Amino acid sequence: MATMNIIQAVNNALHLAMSRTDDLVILGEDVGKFGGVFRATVGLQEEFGEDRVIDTPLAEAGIIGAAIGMSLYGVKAVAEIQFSDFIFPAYDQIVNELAKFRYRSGGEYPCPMVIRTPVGGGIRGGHYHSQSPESVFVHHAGLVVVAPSNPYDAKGLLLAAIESDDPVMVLEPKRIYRGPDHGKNWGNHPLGQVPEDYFTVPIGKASIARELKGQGVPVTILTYGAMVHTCGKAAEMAAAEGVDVEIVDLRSLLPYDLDAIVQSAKKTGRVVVANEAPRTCGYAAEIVSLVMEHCFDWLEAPVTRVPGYDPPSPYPLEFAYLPDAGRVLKAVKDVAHYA
Amino acid sequence: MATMNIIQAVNNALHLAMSRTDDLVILGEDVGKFGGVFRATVGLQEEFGEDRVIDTPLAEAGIIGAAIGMSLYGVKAVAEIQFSDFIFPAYDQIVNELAKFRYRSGGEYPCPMVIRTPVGGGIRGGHYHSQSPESVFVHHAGLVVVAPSNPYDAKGLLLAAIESDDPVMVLEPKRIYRGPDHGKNWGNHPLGQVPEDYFTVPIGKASIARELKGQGVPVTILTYGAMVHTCGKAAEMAAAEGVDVEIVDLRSLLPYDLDAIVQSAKKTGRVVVANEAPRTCGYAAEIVSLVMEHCFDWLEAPVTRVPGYDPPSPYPLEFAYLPDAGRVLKAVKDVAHYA
Amino acid sequence: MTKAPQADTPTVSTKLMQVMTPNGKVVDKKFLASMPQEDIVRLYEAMLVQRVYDERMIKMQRQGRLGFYLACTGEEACAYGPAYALEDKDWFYPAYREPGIALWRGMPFQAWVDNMVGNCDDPVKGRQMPVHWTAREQNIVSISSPVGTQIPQATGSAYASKLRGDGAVSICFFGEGTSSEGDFHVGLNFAGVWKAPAIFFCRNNGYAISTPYEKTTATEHIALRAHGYGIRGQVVDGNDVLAVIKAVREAADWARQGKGPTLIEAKTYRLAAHSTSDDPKGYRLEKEEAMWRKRCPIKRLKIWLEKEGLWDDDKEQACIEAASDRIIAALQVAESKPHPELDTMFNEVFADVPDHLRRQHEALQAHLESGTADYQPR
Amino acid sequence: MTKAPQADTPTVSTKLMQVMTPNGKVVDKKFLASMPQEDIVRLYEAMLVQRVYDERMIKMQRQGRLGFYLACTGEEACAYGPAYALEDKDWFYPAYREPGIALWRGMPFQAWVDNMVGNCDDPVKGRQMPVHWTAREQNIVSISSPVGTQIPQATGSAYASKLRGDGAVSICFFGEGTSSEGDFHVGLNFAGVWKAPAIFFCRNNGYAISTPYEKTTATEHIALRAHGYGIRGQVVDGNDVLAVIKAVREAADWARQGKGPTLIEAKTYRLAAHSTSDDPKGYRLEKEEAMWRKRCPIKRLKIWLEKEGLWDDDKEQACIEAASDRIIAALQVAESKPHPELDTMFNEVFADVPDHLRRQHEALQAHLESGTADYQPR
Ligand SMILES: Cc1ncc(C[n+]2csc(CCOP(=O)(O)OP(=O)(O)O)c2C)c(N)n1
Ligand SMILES: Cc1ncc(C[n+]2csc(CCOP(=O)(O)OP(=O)(O)O)c2C)c(N)n1
Ligand SMILES: [Mg+2]
Ligand SMILES: [Mg+2]
Repeated sequence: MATMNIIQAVNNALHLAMSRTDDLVILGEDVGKFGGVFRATVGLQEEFGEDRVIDTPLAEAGIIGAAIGMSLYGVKAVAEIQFSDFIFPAYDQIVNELAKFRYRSGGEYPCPMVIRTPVGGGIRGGHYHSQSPESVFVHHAGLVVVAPSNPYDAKGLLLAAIESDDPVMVLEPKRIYRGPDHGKNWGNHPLGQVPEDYFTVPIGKASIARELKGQGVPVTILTYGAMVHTCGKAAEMAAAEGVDVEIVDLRSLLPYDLDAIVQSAKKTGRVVVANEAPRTCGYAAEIVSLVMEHCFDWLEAPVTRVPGYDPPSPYPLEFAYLPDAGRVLKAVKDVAHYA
Repeated sequence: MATMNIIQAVNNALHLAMSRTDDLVILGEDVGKFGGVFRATVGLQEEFGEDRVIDTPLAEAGIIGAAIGMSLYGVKAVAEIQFSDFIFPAYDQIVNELAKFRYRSGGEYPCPMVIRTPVGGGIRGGHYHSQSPESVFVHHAGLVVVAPSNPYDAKGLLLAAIESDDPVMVLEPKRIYRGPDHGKNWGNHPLGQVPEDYFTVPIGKASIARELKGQGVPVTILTYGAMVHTCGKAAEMAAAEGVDVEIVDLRSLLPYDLDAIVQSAKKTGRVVVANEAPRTCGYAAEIVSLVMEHCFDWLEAPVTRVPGYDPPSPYPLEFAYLPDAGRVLKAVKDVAHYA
Repeated sequence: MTKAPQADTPTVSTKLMQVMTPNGKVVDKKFLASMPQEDIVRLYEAMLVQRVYDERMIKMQRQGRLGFYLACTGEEACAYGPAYALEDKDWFYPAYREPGIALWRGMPFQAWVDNMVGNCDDPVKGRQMPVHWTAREQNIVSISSPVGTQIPQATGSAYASKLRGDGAVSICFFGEGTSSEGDFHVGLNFAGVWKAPAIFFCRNNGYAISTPYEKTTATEHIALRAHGYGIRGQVVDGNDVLAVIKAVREAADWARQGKGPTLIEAKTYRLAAHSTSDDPKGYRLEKEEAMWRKRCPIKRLKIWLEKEGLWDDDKEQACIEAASDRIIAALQVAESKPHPELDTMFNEVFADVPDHLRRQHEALQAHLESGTADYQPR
Repeated sequence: MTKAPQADTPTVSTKLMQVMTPNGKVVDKKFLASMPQEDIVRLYEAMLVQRVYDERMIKMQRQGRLGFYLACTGEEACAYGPAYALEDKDWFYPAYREPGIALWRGMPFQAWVDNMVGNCDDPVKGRQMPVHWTAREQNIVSISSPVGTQIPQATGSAYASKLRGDGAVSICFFGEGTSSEGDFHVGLNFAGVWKAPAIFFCRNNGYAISTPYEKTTATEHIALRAHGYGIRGQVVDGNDVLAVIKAVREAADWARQGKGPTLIEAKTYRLAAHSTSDDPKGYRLEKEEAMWRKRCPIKRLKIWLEKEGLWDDDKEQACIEAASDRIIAALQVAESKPHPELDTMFNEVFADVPDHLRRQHEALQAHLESGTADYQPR
């Protein structure tokens, strides 16, 4: 066991994976000599050489397109997109090509590979360094999408992604990359205790980030990524007001863990879905619909979203824009006291 | 009044709009000499010249990027993307640029323009000529998205789009482009009675495509585009089984007509949302969530989606894949008889 | 600042590489001599057969027996040439107008026809339109409709083969219209930096559907773009199958020597309509078509073969009839086969079928059994 | 097939255009003579002032007073040259490293500084990071972070001005790293076909963050890409403001004559870090930086100005001090202003605020009033 932040956990995972096979490469803008703008790939080029840790030209469509070709050929790529805000030049390659290769080729050309990209706000990046675009990838079948919230999951999910036979997008919560109290008032992001050896976290399984204490009105929060910690803080505040919160950390956005969602929703009958992405057609809408479809008779209150606001994130007003613990708390109390 | 199909209505609208100002251009692949692969722009280049009706090189990012630049300069563009399946090379220009220009420039550089693109299946196009990608555009604030279901709305909404001060995407339901019974068993798509003169249909307003008859269990269907007709057929079948269906044709996907949605949902308490796009994170999920949030206490049954299946559309199995009247009927009966 | 050119400095040649003129006159005797005569006959036959297939399929489509077809009439040399020139281990990224690659390299003929119908034996399991086949055994990558996406992918495969040191080359096909897409640029630029063993084969057939070359780009030759990526460029007569073979061989040698990619521009002409959904009458002149018909890749080879006594009208007739019978029979077989199974709609989206797709599959199954479904299985 | 070159056939010149060498030696007397001396002094002053601003701002950022900054140190000539060379009616599409365009063309200085802080008077209303300003009055289009998107947009503006026949030119700036994006390709290709009055100004400063030129592309000059679009190409010494002016003027003349776009590649060097988030020590050598410091665009002009008696140390000192005082004062003013109003988060997303955004605005308002919000207005 070692104490790691998410960046260290990612870096550690990449070192382990690269050591296990020669048919694995890392590519992206500034990932080599510089070690990535968030330093997630530091030391890898030194250890594995320029041929396997590649500083690419500045072109996301080229990064993903080339990674697809490598994967088809049998060399798996872990591509880094510097910020998820810059992934859209590769959108066609991802949703029309990567997502569909196995299906459209009758199974002849599967295309397993990994895309790592930092998501979310809280680093004063303005609206071009803060986006949370998960729903526009989840919508296109063929892509696995995971979103770790802590160093342990960041490592375990990344290694599972690299093992997977599917293309996997790993959405890394950049505002908690470096451990506790990065950002403002976001609750605790403890450094994680992470095994140094190889392990995986199963894709498609949620985890319970906070269990019911048995005191007060029970409420479920379904969330993921950095928001898990914001919700944790809200849950503490709610406890003081007689509301007992279970937090389900979805971890895997597609496939999602329907059992975990349904189990918690049926247990409490009161559900809040919290995420950072814009509300309209965001991932939270899908979760609301799933709860509607599978738990209607159990619901004591409308399933309530606490998502990001729709407009692009502003700069100095960022901390008004991002869903904070107070907003989650309000929704939790609203559903707890709904009558 | 004239009898028109959707293509003719679109063509007629473009002729009228182009005549009203010199600062309007049409551009896209094959839109000029050939008149577009669906013939929506036939005759326009002859009338308005090659400078204003432009056959572009084959590059969607170029079409949208250049159209943005024209619009910033004060020349409005109506860009055609040949199939919405091919819009993704322009995704970055649309969601990171077009959608955000007014906001990010403090209002100094608004960017009103129009993107017309055919959507949906039913023409035996396989999964690269059948997509319905509305949700991945609606999710990015700044874009107006409309989806006509008939020749009258196709003309009126397109002219409203051209008048609008916002960027507007017009999603044209290609399988009913040419009038009745195009496709298989899709219900009636009557040719429309359309005024030949200039008129607009207001953006942001739904219409009632079928009213309650007052006999049987009342059910609301919220839908748009080609599915309006599929739902019409389902409604007729349902009537025979004692279910009274109101169909709300949303017409405008963003902004959406919340009043119309809420009014109908509260009236019936039983709601089906039908659309062609893939289920997971599709537009229907947003509508379900809105009904959840605004009508919870009125609901007699879970709001039920009849969307497309998630995988890419197949070719010979297309008519198994697309939501047909039978699937809508089943959902209607399920919510009608929910207890 | 300019360095002296080195032996492995890539050059860009816009001189039309030719082995044989449209009149069958040999202008590159040395290259011709290097080609086994029986191979030339085989190539001729294959192209002729392809022409027959295309004509028959278009007729079938008109009769409503096919949903869609897209011919390579006039451009046969651009598929059969490269297919012949390269090795078994090499990888192919076709566009949609190179069936010849598959047929030459041994994709089962019936599988190709099954794909046109989308039946249960279609290699892509009825999941794509006709003409979007795949052939894993032959290292031919799955075709998709969005044009140009295959270009950076080919760069990636070429890089992977370089990393492994297996000596394979990846060749990628696309039209001159497609060369306007951003993917062209990123694919070639990455390949240049990586000195990837890739060949980018641009079929310049003058049109992108209705859009003529001069509306696609203002450059005289697509091959000139090689300058911008520091890679080799070569213009070749795309209607001269021997010249195409020569150009591809040179490019493959260059690549295998570790010197990087080549952009080949093959000048040709789309004698047919873009596809069965198109009619060129609206946008181009019969005169232009007639001029290019004279430059037909099959015709010129025939003149030469006949002169050499390697071919005659009887052989021609027999070849055409056999091809015609073959394709008609294969289509009948294809039509007699059932649709793909329902589960092909839900499996192979992911490696395993996830729960949410399993639920969708079950719902569809129940719907079909309910008797209210539009779809009737065949 | 090759046509005789015509008077208006675009040419591609990779010869480094220079007016003045790094030592201040004049190599193009004719061009120099065409420049009013007082303008040269003004240009020198402006570049010197810019250098001071950049240095001060970086310091402020280190002190935590700015969230982010990005300097143009060493590349001042690439902004001030074009800003000087073009007319009021012309349109500018900057990247993020050309503040000089705004300051030269009359964007209010305080507005530029307000943007660094994102206060209520920031022209973009605090909606973007520092360095992403806009200046409508000056025809300078809003900057966005995603690189290269402005390239096809500039083509569109150029086309619109051609359509209107107003004689304006659109100029677009981007780095050599950015020239790898697909948008570069589509933007230049469209401009070539349309003969749009556009100038594509590529600042080749050797690096894209940490990525050196040789990992960006294998071509010797970005300007060579002009071949692939049938447009003019010109390499210029980007550290020679007079040469930059000459190159841009020639390109503008060419464009205004209806002959189409030019791709200008300005060879320069990013003396600073990429931004305040970067430290170049990890990826390049001090030796290289030192070599380029000798080629500094300000230094060479100073040598010449002093020789001509147009500048001296006193003037230099006074200029630097005034600039330093000015920016420090402006930053203090900027910091004293409140944040933008809350409604800037919801308005100007659309022309009118739609209901769903109005509801979101109201919810936020209520949340802030509840006392549980993280955010505290300033
Ligand atoms: C991204 C994308 N945009 C548009 C289309 C529609 N389309 C199909 S083929 C074609 C023309 C292609 O021309 P070219 O590349 O010259 O190839 P050719 O058909 O001449 O062989 C177009 C516009 C598409 N398939 N993909
Ligand atoms: C589409 C996109 N990808 C990545 C980035 C991150 N990024 C910002 S600047 C930069 C390097 C740009 O280099 P260059 O174009 O040479 O301009 P320079 O900074 O040298 O002036 C990168 C990779 C971005 N802003 N946009
Ligand atoms: Mg073509
Ligand atoms: Mg640079």
